[in-house]
Amino acid sequence: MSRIGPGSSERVGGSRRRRLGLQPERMRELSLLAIIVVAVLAFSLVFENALSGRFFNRVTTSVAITAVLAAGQTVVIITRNIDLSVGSIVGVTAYLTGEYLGDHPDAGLFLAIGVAVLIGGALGLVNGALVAYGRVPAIIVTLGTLAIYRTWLIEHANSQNITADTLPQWLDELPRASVLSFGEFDIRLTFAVAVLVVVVLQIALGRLRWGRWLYAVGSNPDAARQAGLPAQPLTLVAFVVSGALAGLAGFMFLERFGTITVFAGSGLELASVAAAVVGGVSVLGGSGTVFGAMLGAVLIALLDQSLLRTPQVSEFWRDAILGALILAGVAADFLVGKRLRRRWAESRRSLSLGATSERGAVTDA
Amino acid sequence: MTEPGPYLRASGLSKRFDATQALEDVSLTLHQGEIHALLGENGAGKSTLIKIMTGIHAPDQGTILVRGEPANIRSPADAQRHGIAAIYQEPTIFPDLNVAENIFVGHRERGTVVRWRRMYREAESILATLGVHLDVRALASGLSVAAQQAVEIAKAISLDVKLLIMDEPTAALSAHEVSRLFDQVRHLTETGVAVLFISHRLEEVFEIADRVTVLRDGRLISSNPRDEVTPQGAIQDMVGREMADFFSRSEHQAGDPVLRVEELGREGIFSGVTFEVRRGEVLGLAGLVGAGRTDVALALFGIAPADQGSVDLGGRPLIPRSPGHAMRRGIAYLSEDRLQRGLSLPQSFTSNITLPTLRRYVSRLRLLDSAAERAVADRFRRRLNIRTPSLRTPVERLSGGNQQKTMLAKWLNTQPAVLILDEPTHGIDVGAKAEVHKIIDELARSGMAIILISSDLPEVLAMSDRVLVMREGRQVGVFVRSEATQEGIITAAMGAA
Amino acid sequence: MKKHRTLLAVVAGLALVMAACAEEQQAGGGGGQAEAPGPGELVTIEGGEDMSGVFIPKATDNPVFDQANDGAVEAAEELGAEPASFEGPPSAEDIEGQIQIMTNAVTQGVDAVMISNNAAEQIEPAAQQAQDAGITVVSWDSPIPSGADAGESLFVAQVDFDETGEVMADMALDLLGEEGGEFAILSATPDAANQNAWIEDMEAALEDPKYENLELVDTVYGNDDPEDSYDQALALVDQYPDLQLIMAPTTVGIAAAAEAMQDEDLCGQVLVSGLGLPSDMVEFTLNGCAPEFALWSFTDLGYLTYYATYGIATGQVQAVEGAQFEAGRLGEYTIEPDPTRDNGLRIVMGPFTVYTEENVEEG
Amino acid sequence: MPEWARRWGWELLLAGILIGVLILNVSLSPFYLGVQNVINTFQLSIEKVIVAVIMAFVIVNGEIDLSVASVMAFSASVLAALHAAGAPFGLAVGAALLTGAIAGLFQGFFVARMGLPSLTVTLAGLIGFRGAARILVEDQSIGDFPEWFDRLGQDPLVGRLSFGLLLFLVGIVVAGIILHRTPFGRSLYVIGDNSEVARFSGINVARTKLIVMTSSGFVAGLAGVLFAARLGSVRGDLGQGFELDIITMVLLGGVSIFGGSGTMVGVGLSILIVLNIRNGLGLARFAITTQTGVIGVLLILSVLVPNLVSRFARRRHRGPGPAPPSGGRTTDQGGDLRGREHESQQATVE
Repeated sequence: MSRIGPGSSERVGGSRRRRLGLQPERMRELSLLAIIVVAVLAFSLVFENALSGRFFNRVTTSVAITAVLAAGQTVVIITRNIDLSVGSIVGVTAYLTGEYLGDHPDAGLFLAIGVAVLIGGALGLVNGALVAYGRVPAIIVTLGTLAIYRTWLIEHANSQNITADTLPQWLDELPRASVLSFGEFDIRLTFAVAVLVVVVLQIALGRLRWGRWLYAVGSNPDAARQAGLPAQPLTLVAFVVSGALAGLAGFMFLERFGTITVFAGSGLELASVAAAVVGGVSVLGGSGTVFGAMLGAVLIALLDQSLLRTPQVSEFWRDAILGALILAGVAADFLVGKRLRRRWAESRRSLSLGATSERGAVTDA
Repeated sequence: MTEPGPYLRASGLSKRFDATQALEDVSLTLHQGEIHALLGENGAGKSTLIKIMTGIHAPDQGTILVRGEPANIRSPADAQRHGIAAIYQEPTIFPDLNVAENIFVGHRERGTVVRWRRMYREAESILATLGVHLDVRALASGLSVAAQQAVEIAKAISLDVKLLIMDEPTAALSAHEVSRLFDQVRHLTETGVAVLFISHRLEEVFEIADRVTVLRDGRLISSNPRDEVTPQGAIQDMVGREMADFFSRSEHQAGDPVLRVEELGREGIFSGVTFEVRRGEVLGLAGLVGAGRTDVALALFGIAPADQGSVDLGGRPLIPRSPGHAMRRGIAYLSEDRLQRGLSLPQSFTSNITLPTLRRYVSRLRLLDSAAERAVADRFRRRLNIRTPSLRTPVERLSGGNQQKTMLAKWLNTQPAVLILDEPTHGIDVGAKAEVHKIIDELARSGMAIILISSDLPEVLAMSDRVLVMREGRQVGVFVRSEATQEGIITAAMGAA
Repeated sequence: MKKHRTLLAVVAGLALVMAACAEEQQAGGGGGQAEAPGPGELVTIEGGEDMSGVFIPKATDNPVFDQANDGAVEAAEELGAEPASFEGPPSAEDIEGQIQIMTNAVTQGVDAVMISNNAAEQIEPAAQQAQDAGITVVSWDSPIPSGADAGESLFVAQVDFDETGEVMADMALDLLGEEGGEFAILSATPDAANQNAWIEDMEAALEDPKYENLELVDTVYGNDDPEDSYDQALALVDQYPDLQLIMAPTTVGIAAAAEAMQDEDLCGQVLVSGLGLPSDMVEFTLNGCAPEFALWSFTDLGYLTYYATYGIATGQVQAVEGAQFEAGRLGEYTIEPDPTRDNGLRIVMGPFTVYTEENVEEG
Repeated sequence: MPEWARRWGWELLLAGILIGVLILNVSLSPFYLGVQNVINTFQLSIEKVIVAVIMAFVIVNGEIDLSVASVMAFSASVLAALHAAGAPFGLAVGAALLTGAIAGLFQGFFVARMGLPSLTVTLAGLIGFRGAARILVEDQSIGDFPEWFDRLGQDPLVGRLSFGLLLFLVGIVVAGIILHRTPFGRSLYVIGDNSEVARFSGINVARTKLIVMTSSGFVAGLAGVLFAARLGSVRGDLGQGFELDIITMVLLGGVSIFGGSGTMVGVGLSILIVLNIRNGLGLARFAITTQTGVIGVLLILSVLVPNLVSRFARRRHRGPGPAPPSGGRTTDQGGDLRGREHESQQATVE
């Protein structure tokens, strides 16, 4: 009868179930990969050079910024929060870093990145403090700071743009720098950096104690408190990471576009949330991977770039498709979740034959 | 194995919340390897005591010594450092983390990097010492409550806990799961862990405890080795009155059948439930928690509709599709979960009472007539003797017993033919309990058909005309009042021979 | 208590209605409309009177508009008037922003509004309201479509729009040579009135046999957004392997396209030209990504706008066809009907400057 | 604190702030006083304030609708596209209004029937409906509406009140009555506080949420049509970013972001505050972006201040009433708002 007693060695979350249990994330990533491949093939029928190295380079360069942002966004969403301010943080850091480089042409690459990351991290800290210690919901805080940071930038810039000619020469050459080349296919430095960020974060979230705690806090905040996890500092850290990565993205933005207006980066907050959600990061917190978010970002960039090159479909379809993708992502997330809950209920029944179904039964109804 | 001896000694603990003295001069000693049961009515101060020990509240007065050293426990983390951990009725697991992570998540000393393989190995070995076999890589969201509780105990072991506080850990478990849990607890005490065990189920307490302590009104009433305590004595200590005071049921005569239920069932939840309730009759639904009693009620109330069998209400067939539908046909259901399903806490006393029947209080323009609402609420306030500062007071400011009566008023106001009461006296004080019983009796006398779901066996026996017993989703017997005994019902409910 | 709540809402609502219905129309301010000389006479605009004004750019995020404001401030100082308040929406897509500023200007009772209209007809009700209140409304850079019917007194055009098409066609010819080749246009937004007029004009100019080898393959829109323009430019290159030139009649588009070509090492292959701001383009002109482009002076445009507006608002100039006036250092102008609109008057400022590596650093 | 002060504390505070803002405005700008300015203030934001009224319903109901600005653009685009395609204008208006309702219904389906969080669903809507608008009008500006339509949006209808303003004034009064004086309104509060309680009280939660989300879409669509009339033309980016002002108006009005509390009087007062702040700053020649930044600050403060106040109050005064023998859970976590004391109440029962 009992399946967890000493006499019975039957496994409650048996190995079959384990594969099913852990699988959703992997499944999600695999299916995203499949969708990406199918999309590339489909677009290759529509316009010529979808399989060319050149197109590959276009997609990878344009995905770099969103992928970095989506990685940061993932960290925040895992803790059951959201960061809508990243678009403005990108703008502020791109602008200020550009200004800094204009004033200090001798500053090197790493110093410039350091400045950008520091500024971004500081802005993230403000968000994090308000959410973790002020206990204002993240959506409110970051909707507010989205406006506030942008306003500050506009005031600060006094309608002066950062232009390419004020920037040091090495910055101009950065977008063309490749780490590796296979014929026409380049791995551009920016893309390599984005991949590096994703890999590092993926490992950190998977293997660092604090990484697992971030999942724990998002998965069950009450339990996290009872387990004595530092929930508030963790939330703060998540926002700082997101801000710092937005700062890095701001630097990438600067080196890519050269010209920075006070509206640089606006709208990227939605793209990053979209990438994360499409990539299987659960908006309920506690689950999802940075790698999935990266795939989400790739899919979105692929759509963007392909639609620009598909004369039959106007590029204006982009946002509509993006909205549909998010909805599909969330719905898939929930259907999986629902199945899990149902399985849970079943396992409870099989354990105790009708015992404790009182709660389970209602949630199914 | 550690030497037995006092692990924690609390002396003179007091805690005050505004006007309420939650705890007054309580002293308690918990020995290693001993299972110490803590008994008390709701509001007796058990939770406050636990919260002080786990660092959630600070005591106003008193000291705690751990292993003879003064301990300043200010946070759950402090408690953890002193080897104190608590397990609650609803396990606090992380559904998105796997079993091994759930066991080790609170560990701070395990380094910055998670070493998965070692963690899995250690998790497996801890679970093995408990005699539990779980896949340590499975996500916790897929586990049963019992398995989750096993994970919690494993977590406590992994933290090298020296004092494990278990707050009603058996409330959501089946009988078999409870006995497995007790095996696990005994494993623990053999290694010298002190256990503070809180339960409302006396039989469990007497089965497992080495020592029984009773709190009442924030004071320690008695603390004796189990062998020197009898259930009756413990109950008297808890309530301070004779048991006979509680239950009153006047002479009465049941009328015509109102509700007839035949072979009712819901796939995978419960099946084969057949009964009828007459006017003026109280039908008790007994069984262990989780035996499917609430599921029957939810089916009748249209929350989780039945998919087998038939229901006949007042001579007409009824397939309740939704609570609104069931209500319109004259069924009312007072939920066991007052806070999550019963009352809207920030809403006023009046709005809570009129909530299901709002459409009755509209004027010509279909606007709410608040005077009429208040009149009704006031009537119930007097009739049920509900103490509320005003009719507009949010119910969150009422005491548990008055909240419970408010809920009762809310459902009585729907003027139901059949009133289903699910644990109507759960978590309220003794005085309020007696009042509720009196109300039930009056309602039955006035001709209402009542289904009473209760885990409190004496209550069921005293109040019911007939008792239907369920076990594991099935109906296992119906006892008429004259034949019903505690032993008979328990035997049926537990399926024990 | 509930009753009170509703009552309060009703009272609040009623109070507002009553406040609104009562009270008379607020009197409009505006400069004294003295007897103005008729058409034909040359008026030299002179200072002395004060004029309060608002100078509204399409957006505050584009430096060209700052230059325009610099010109306006310069003019105000010459005329001894208080410089106009420089207020604009944050982005050119923010139509409501301009409407709000125009509406507030009425409330503030200024004498004149100088606006570079960032939309189409949307501004007209507010402009009409302004004129009704006695405010002189002059548009510059981008006109109000209904002109005088919507309260506009005058449009100060930067260049003759007919000239723009030819200038662009000439630059294309110059860059691609006699043998010609494929080129594409990267514009601002599809509804940007100026750009559309210029593109139309260029297409007309291309009919001339001397441009017969120039083949316009596509027109795309970068929405005056650097990132969009950048992506669009690259998409053009991918889509048309034989593309040799991107012509961008917008300062944002041309800079973004040049940046994109530079980033992708395409400068030798695909050239960029169009209308650009010298300070944005120096680098690309010198390194050959955008060897040649054109623009007019925004500073002068602002200067002229202020002069013309001042003349009209102080009654020295009548906003009628044929009126002539002298505007400080820029010399003489004659008000003429605007051929691009049904009922609008305009003055045309003057020629393009074509920038190459020789003069770009001075610009 | 007397009962009425406790109950109306937030509204009183808002009234105080409003008076402060008015005084400040008068001192900042000599142009401020004047009926036309009051009318202009509303007229310039008429779409926002109309949507704010329905947004109050959505948030009281425990949901949020981030998509309103995009739905406005979508339905206005339907109007414009149909008009440009030569459809009868009345039909185009009808279709536009229907579009808003359908967009709301669509999102409502996911929220109410599938139980997805409205935050995400409407975030998808925010992007998706904007995209749909762009598909319809691309980057053009479509105008040339019939004269009467433009007049409806621009000219006064009764006295000096435009159609939109009248609609708003009538709307907010009706909305206040519905919210506070009807069974439907009461059920919104209960659902927002605890939807299980509502369900167990016989309220059809899913249907109520569907109605609210659909109404939100419909009103947003209506606002989109009004916007088209006021501007005389439609572009795909119409209304972009409006959600900031709209949500600020509602939350500042004292509607809890977690649902279940707030009054229409509060929302009305906060609408006046937000409008007057924008107006005052505009008249005092602050840039539009500054105004947006100020609104952002206001949004955060409208949640932060009550949080801090209630935390402070709780520290001084541990849980009111006969509450907790067992005390409240630690209050160091969770976004509890404005004395909703859920936590300490939880503890009333063990």
